[in-house]
Amino acid sequence: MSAVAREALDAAAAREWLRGFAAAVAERSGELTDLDRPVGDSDHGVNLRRGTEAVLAALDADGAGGAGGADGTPGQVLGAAGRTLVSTVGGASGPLFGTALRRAGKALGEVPAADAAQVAAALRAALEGVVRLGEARVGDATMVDALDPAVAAFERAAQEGAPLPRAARAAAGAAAEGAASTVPLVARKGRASYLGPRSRGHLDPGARSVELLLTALADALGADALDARAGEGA
Amino acid sequence: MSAVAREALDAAAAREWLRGFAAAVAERSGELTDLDRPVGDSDHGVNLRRGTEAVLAALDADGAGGAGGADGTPGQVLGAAGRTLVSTVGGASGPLFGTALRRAGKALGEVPAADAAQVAAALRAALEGVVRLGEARVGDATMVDALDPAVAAFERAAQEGAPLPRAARAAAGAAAEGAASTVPLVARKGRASYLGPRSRGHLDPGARSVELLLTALADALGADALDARAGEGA
Amino acid sequence: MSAPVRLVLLSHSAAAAAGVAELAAQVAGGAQRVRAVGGTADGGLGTSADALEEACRAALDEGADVAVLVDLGSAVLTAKAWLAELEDEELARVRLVDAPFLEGAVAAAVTASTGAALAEVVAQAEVARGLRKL
Amino acid sequence: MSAPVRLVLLSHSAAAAAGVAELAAQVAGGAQRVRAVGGTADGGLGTSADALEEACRAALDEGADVAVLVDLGSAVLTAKAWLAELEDEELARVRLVDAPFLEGAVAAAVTASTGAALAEVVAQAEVARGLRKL
Ligand SMILES: Nc1ncnc2c1ncn2[C@@H]1O[C@H](COP(=O)(O)OP(=O)(O)O)[C@@H](O)[C@H]1O
Ligand SMILES: Nc1ncnc2c1ncn2[C@@H]1O[C@H](COP(=O)(O)OP(=O)(O)O)[C@@H](O)[C@H]1O
Ligand SMILES: [Mg+2]
Ligand SMILES: [Mg+2]
Ligand SMILES: [Mg+2]
Ligand SMILES: [Mg+2]
Repeated sequence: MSAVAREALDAAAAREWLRGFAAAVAERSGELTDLDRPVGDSDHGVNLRRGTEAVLAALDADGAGGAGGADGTPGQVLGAAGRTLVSTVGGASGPLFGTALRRAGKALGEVPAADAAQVAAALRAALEGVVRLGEARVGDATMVDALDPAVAAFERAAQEGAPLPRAARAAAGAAAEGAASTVPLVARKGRASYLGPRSRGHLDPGARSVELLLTALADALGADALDARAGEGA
Repeated sequence: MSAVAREALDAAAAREWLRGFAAAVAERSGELTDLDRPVGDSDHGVNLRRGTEAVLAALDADGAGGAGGADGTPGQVLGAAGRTLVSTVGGASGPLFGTALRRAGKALGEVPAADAAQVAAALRAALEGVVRLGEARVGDATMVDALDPAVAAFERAAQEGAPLPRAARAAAGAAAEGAASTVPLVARKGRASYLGPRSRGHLDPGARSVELLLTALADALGADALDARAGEGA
Repeated sequence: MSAPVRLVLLSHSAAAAAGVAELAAQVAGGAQRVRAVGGTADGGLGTSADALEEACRAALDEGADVAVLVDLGSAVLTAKAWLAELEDEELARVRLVDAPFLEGAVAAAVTASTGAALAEVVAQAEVARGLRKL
Repeated sequence: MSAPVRLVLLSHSAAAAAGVAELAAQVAGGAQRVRAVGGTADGGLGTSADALEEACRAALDEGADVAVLVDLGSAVLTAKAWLAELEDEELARVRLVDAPFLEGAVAAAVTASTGAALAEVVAQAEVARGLRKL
């Protein structure tokens, strides 16, 4: 979690984002797997943890030099992490989260430090990548139910001129609501869809992970520091 | 091969039939497997040999006592062998030959020694069992292409009053012709059918085995002894 | 309450049967529901009617109904030849499923895990036939 | 003459991939045509994009075209995510097949063994979808 509010997503912030996501996944791995029990195959936490640990290892190995290093761009950092997730996760969430990060990285291009509008465009690209790959729509009880409103909330905040960390916090909040919205839904994609109507009544594990991902982004951008400052200013 | 022509199929003749079939399969196992190479999975000889060896072992173990023993009926002998084939062969030919023998055995019922008409009925039942199980018709390039004309030839001979061994020899001849007739056919049942039109130009391995089975029957019934006698008489 | 349903997976390959059983057990949340039967007695590729019988018999003796999934055509023959020997009472408790081996097994396992009856398990497995993946 | 076709079988289970490969190789008359890719790197149930890449790459490097068969939905995602990274030239030489895993693999193997081109191998495997067994 960044102690200061950041005005842009640079490579260091991107790395902090990924480390924060990895830490959240490690902490919540059991919960994620439990969510995957009634509607899936009880491996979502294990899967994502395998992937995020590999991302951490790559960040550590790269040091300050490679794509993950201080010299890299945020686009490179996210792209490399995306490829690692695709390679290592082993479940549906691997290609999906991996594609999200790769698309975000690609959308950021060569910019050394992305502003709110650029991050918004990157998140939109991530969502589009997930939808193109998995073909889920909002309402199918998948991670898209969290990611879609999160991207919309981020864009709205950015358009209204909110500072980057606050846009990220809005996205995280929308992701949480979106994840909760999956409970009454019948799953129409992924393993949960094998259950048909019996998939109703459960929170989708991948939607919860998306919430963790966006919360980690808000934290890495120092949304809390911003809120604290706003609190002081009031 | 029986040195004397038999007038009926009793338990001893049934056992001799099965032993003769097993010997023929052992001798031709390589050829049967080779026939299964271009149109199948190169195991027909291996499959049938596994089955007929198990039949031999059961005949030996039963000695003169059990179903396979001198005290049994030919129906019991064939039924037991059929069950052994179903259990042990491991390929399509197991349930098919097994069903054939079981049905033949069942059709013979309790008769201690079956005459030509009774054997004809048993062979007809065998064919019906194979067709019911495998749903192949004449022309589909399967064992049915050998068994169907063989049964018809046996019935014809029996109706015309031919002695049992001669009816069996006629059946064997018709089976050989039937097997040869599969060469130009496109397989429509069994593994060979996976090849579609490319299955054309090959003799069906199961049809060849049926020829061996009926040749063994003719031999066990002493068809050659009969022919020799006929030759002497002439 | 309907009888619980067990799956018997009959393949020419022991590895294929075991692997598909492993996948089906994972989605069904329990290996006790799925029995793999694969290969010949001497370890080759083929189907063993004896092994099929043993697996089905074990399930029937526990009071379970049985859905049998098969891989290739000759496994169908093995299964049908065995079924032909059952008495009517048992015959009603065993169903041969007309479905793709892996996809049908997974669908059947998911359905069986909900306590569905044999007819429903079979129906859901048969839906897997024709389902698109892409 | 069209390029030879290799099959890559991607399953969540190493045993399922290996078993189906064994069946397919038997009908195709040769194991060199079929590669099994199953399980995660740490031996669990899952799909490894790296292992998929390695198997496909080996075939492409030999000058063969590649038909990829997948077991469950998430294997489709793994395969599609990997395909999305290929350049056009290679992309044209790899096809993801919309077919049941075992039945499609056997049909594809038989077709490939006749020297058929990739499009024909894929078409024959996809015919396996919807085929009845009983
Ligand atoms: N086609 C899809 N589109 C979008 N999200 C999907 C799709 N399939 C699965 N998911 C997401 O993936 C999550 C499951 O991930 P995980 O358990 O790691 O993989 P698996 O289902 O292969 O075991 C689901 O909760 C869902 O959010
Ligand atoms: N449905 C069927 N109806 C009749 N005969 C069949 C059928 N399927 C296969 N056969 C016969 O079985 C023979 C192949 O036996 P075998 O090689 O032992 O079994 P598999 O094909 O299982 O390897 C074929 O040559 C054919 O005569
Ligand atoms: Mg899962
Ligand atoms: Mg999984
Ligand atoms: Mg064969
Ligand atoms: Mg075989």
